[in-house]
Amino acid sequence: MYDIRELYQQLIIDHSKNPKNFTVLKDANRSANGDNPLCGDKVTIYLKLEDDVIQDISFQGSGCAISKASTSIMTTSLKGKTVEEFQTFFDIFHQMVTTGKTDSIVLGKLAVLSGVHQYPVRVKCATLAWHTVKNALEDGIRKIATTE
Amino acid sequence: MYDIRELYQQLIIDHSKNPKNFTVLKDANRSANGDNPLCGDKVTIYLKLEDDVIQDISFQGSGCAISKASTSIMTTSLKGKTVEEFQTFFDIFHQMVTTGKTDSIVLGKLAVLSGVHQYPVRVKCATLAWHTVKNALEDGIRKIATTE
Amino acid sequence: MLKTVKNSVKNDSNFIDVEKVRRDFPLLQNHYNGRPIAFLDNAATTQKPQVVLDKLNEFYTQYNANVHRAIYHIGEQATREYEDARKKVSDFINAPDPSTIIFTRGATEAINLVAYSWGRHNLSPGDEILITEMEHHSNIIPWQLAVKDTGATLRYIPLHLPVDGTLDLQSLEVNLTNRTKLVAIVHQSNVFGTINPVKKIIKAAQSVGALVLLDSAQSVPHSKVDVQALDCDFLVFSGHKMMGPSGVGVLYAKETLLNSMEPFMGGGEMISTVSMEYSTWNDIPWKFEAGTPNIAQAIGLGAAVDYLNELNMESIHAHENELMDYASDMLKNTPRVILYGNGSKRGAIISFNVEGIHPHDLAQILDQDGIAVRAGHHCAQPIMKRLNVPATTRASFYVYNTKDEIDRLCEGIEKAINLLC
Amino acid sequence: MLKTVKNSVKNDSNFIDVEKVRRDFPLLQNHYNGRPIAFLDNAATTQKPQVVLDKLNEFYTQYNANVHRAIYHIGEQATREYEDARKKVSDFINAPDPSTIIFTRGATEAINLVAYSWGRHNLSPGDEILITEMEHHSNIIPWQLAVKDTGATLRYIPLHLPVDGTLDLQSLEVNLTNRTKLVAIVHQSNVFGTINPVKKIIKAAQSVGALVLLDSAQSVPHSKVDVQALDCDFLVFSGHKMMGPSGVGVLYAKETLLNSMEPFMGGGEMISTVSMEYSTWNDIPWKFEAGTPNIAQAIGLGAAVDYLNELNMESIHAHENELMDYASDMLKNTPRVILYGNGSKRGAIISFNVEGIHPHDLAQILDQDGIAVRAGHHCAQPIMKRLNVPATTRASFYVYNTKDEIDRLCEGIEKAINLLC
Ligand SMILES: Cc1ncc(COP(=O)(O)O)c(C=O)c1O
Ligand SMILES: Cc1ncc(COP(=O)(O)O)c(C=O)c1O
Ligand code: FES
Ligand code: FES
Repeated sequence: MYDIRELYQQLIIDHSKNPKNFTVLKDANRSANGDNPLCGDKVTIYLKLEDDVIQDISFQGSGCAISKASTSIMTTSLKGKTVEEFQTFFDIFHQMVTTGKTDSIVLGKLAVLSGVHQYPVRVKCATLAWHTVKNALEDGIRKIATTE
Repeated sequence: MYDIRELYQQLIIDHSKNPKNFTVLKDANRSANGDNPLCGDKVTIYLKLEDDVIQDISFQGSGCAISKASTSIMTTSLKGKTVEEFQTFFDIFHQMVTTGKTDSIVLGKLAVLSGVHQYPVRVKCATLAWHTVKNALEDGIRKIATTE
Repeated sequence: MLKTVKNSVKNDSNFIDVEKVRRDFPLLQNHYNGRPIAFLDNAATTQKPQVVLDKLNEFYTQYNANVHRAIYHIGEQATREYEDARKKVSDFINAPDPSTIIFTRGATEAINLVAYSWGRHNLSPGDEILITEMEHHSNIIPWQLAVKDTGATLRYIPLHLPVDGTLDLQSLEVNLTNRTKLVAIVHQSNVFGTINPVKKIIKAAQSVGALVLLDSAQSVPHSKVDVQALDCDFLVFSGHKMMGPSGVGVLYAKETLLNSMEPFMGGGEMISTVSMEYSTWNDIPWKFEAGTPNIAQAIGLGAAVDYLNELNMESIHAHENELMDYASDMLKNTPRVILYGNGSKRGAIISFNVEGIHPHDLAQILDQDGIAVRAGHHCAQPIMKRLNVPATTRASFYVYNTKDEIDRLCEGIEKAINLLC
Repeated sequence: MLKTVKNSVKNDSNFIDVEKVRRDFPLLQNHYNGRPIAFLDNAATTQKPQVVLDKLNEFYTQYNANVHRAIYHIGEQATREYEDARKKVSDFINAPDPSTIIFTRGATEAINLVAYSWGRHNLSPGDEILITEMEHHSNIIPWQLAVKDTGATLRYIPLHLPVDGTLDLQSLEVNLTNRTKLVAIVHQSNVFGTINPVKKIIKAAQSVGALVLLDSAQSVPHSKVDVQALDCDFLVFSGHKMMGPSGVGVLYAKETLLNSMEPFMGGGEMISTVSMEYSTWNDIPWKFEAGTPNIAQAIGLGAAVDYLNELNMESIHAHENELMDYASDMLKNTPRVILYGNGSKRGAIISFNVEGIHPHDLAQILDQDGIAVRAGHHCAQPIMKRLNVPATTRASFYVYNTKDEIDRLCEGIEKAINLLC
C-alpha cells in the first residue's frame, strides 16, 4: 500500500495553493521561460542578479501542485544565494528527486519534495523551474525545455 | 505422414527431365513471356495459332520440376484445341491445382499434377505456363507475371 | 460522498455480460494498492483478451517463420495465417478485397504512408490539404511535413465556437474548393469523443474532387465501420486500440489509388524484379509492405478481430453508450467538474477538468486507488489551445468497463478535492 | 548413403551445451512428418526462447499500457521497461548512449528512415551513393528511390569475378571519390555468409568524407558488434533475426547525425510543441519514433538480448564456426553439390545448388523430412544474376543447430537426387 500523502505533503499543498513570489518582478535583469512538453505547462522565472548574487526572484506560469510548490519553495530558498551556490543546491535537489537521497540540512524545506523520486514522470514537474533558473543565469533570456 | 512422391509422381519426373516441345517454334505467330517473381523463373511460350486453333506450341525457359512438367504436359495437351477450349481447360486445371478437385476425364495426364493443391506456394509453378499461354492468345507479345 | 446507483453488472447492457468479458482479460485481474485495476485509458491503448495472447504464443511456438517465400511447412502456415489475418481485417471494415489492406506499425505510420506515397507525388504549390482543429498530432504533422516538401497549403476546419467538441461545418463549404486535394479528418475525436459527420463531409469533398482520409483510430475499435458505405478513399486505425498487439496498424485504401501510388519504403517483398538500375513493384498489398512484416502482430490482430466479432460490435457499442450516459450524469453531479464537449453523437470518451486541480495531480491521486486515466494534451495541442487549458483529464471506456469503475472514478475525484483544495 | 561423423552433441562446441539450449526453444520441440524440425533458415528469421515469450506475456498481462505520457503505474512500468530495452540494445552494440538507438519495425525500415530523413535532405545531383552488388534488396531499393527523388547517382562496388562471394575491393578505390556522400554496405552477406572488411571500408570512406551505413542484419545476431570500435555512422538490424519478436528492428546512428536529421514520420511522441502552423521536435531518440511504438516487441527484444548475453556472443560465434566448418566439409562430399562463396571470413550461412535439381524442388523434398531451408533469390537478385542462376538453396545456422541436423540435410539431398535425377 502506498499513501499518496507521502507525495502530497501539507507543505506542498499549501505552497501550491498560495505560491510565494508568484508575480512579475519589476526590476528583474534576467528571465527565462521553461516548457514541460509532457503536459504543456510553462513557467517564467524573473531574476534580479547583482554581482553573481540572486537578490530577488519570482515566477509566473501554470503547473501542477508539485511544480508550483517546488517553484515556490525554491524561490524562497534562493534569495541571497550566489550563482555557484545555486548550482550545488540544484545538484543536491536533483539527486533527491531522482534517487530519494535527501540532504535535509542543505535543502531545508525543499526536502518535502523527496517523495517525487518514486514518481519518475513527475521529476520534470519538480525540476522545471530549476532548469529555467539555471538557464536564466547562464543565458539571460532564452526558452528552454527540460530534457529529463 | 505425407509422402513427397504424391507430389513428385513418376510422370512428373519424366517430363521434367525430358520435357516435350522444349524448343523455339520457328513458325510461331504468337509468343509471350511469363515470370514467377517468387523464384525468378521464366518461361517463354511460342504458339502457332490459326483460325482460333492452336496448331502448334512450344516453350523455353527455366523452372522447377513442377513447372517444367506442367508446361511440358500442357503443350502435348493443347495441340488442336481452340482458344475457347483452352479457356475451359485452364479453368478446370486451375481448380484442380488450387482445390484438389480433379476431372481426370477432361484433364487426362494433367491429373498427375493434382498433388500440387497441397502446396500453395507451388501453385504458381504449375500455372505459370498456362497464364503465359493465355496471355499469348489474348495479347500477342507481352510480358506477364502471375498474380497468384 | 456521492450517491451512486449500483446496478448489478448483469444489467450494464442488454447484450454484454461484462463480468464474463472481464474474465477474458488477464491484466484486469490484477490489483494495485489493494484495489482492482480500473483501466479507463482505452483511447490510449486497450487490454488484450487471453485469445490474442494465445494466438501470439501459438505463432511463436508452432509456426514462427518468415512469410511469403518459404517452401517449408511452418513458413507456409505462417504465410497462410498472416494472409488470413488480412482477410479478417478486410471483412471487419467491409473492404472490397484483402489486397486493399496494408499492415503498418499503427495508425500513425498509415497516415505517413499516404503523406509520402500519395502526398509527395500528387501535391504542388496551390494545392490544399484540409484537416481540422480536432486532429490528433498523427494527422497534423505528416501534412505539415508534406506541405513543407511540396509547397502545398495546409488548411484547418475550425472547431465550433464556443468550443462544444464539434466542428464548425459551415466553414467546410468555404474551405472546400477545387484547390482541395485531400480532406484528412478524424472519425471520432480522441479528446471529445465526438463522432464527426464523415459521410456528409465525404460527399462534400467528392463534389470538389478531393480525396478523403479518415483517421478511424478511435472508431473502428468501438463500432461497425464500413469503408464501402462511407466511400472514403483512405482509412487508418491501430491494432493496439482494439485489443490487438502493439506494433500493428492498418491502412485501407481504394484499389485504384493503391495501384497508382508510388511505394513508400523499399526492401524485400515489395518488389517484383530488381536490377541494379531499376526495379519493378509487387502487386498490392505487398508493394507497400517492405521487409519482414510484423507477422505475429498482424496474426494477433486477426485474433482480436475474431474476438470483437464474437462479442458483436453493436453490443459493444450499446454497452459503451450506456457507460457514457452514466459517466456524463455522474461527472455532472461531481463538484468542481468541468466537462468538455457535448456533441450529440459521441463515443465513449470523456474529457474534463476539476477546478483547482491540475489534471496530472488528479491522475496521480486516482492512480493510488488503481484508477488509470489519462492527463495531458492527448496529442491534440490545437484543441487544448482552443479550450485554453494546458491539459485535460480523460476517461475512455471499452466493453470491459463497468459502472462500478465510474463510481470509483467519481469517488476518487472527491478524494482529490478533499486533499488538494 | 553418406558416411557421417555423429559427434555426441555435448562436443559440438567448447562452450555451448546445445541440447540444453534447444530446450529453451518451444518450437524446436515439435515434430513434422515424424521427424524433429531442423530449422536451418536462420538468416530469414530465428526461433524464440521461452524467456522472450514469457516477457511478452508479462508485458501484456502485467503492465500493458501506452508509454511516455501515462501518470498511472502500469504506464510508468511500461515506459521503464521500454526504455530499459533501449538501454540493453545500446549496450549490446556498445553504443555511446541509448538515445542513439531508434526502434523501427526492422532493418528495412531503419534503412528507409535514413534514406528519407538523411537522404532526401542531403543528396543533390552530382552526389553519389555507393553500395555493393552483394546487398539485400532492403539496402538497394531505398537508395534507388532516393536517387530518383534527389537526382543523385547510385553506384555499385562489384563482386569479385569469378564470383567467390567477396567484393572487388580494388574497385572501391576507383568508386570512392569526394562525390561519394554515403557508403551503404552489408556487414555479413545473407547469401554467401561473407563478412565484409567493413572497418577498412569505413576508413576509406572517411578519408573522402563519406558517411557509412552498415546493414548488420546478419552480423549483430551472431557475433559481438561494437559500433564505437567500427566508427560507423549508421547501423541497422532486425530483432526477429536475433531471437526477438517480429516487428521490431533498430537504427543506430551517431548522435550528431540524429540531431541534425529531419524527422521521418510525424505523429504523437516525436513532437515537442505543435501549433497549427508549425511544430518543434522532441529530443532523440523519440524524434524518430512517431506514434505508439512497437512496445511489447521492443521489450521482447530486450529479453532476447539478455538471453544472447547469457549464452555469450563469443561462444555462439564459436559454435556456429564449428557448424560451418562441418557443413562445408559435408556438403563438399555430397554428390552434385555446387557451393557458392568461399570468402575466408564467413558467418554461418551456406548457399549451394544441386546439379539437375531446382532449389525449390530440393527445399520441398527436404521439408518432408522436417528440414527447413530456404530456396530462392534471397532478396538479392543482383547476386543471382552474377552467379547466373535463378535461385540457390541456403542453409543458415544458429546457436541451437547441431551437426546431426547437417547430417540430415546431406542425407536429404541424396534422397532428392535419388528421386529426381
Ligand atoms: C542482409 C540483410 N539486410 C536486410 C534484411 C532485411 O531485414 P528485415 O526484413 O527484417 O527488415 C535482411 C533480412 O531479410 C538481410 O539478410
Ligand atoms: C484519433 C487518433 N488518431 C491517431 C492516433 C495514433 O495512433 P497510433 O499511436 O497507434 O499510431 C491515435 C491514438 O493515439 C488517435 O487517438
Ligand atoms: S504536470 Fe505540468 S509541470 Fe507537473
Ligand atoms: S520454383 Fe520457379 S517455377 Fe517452380
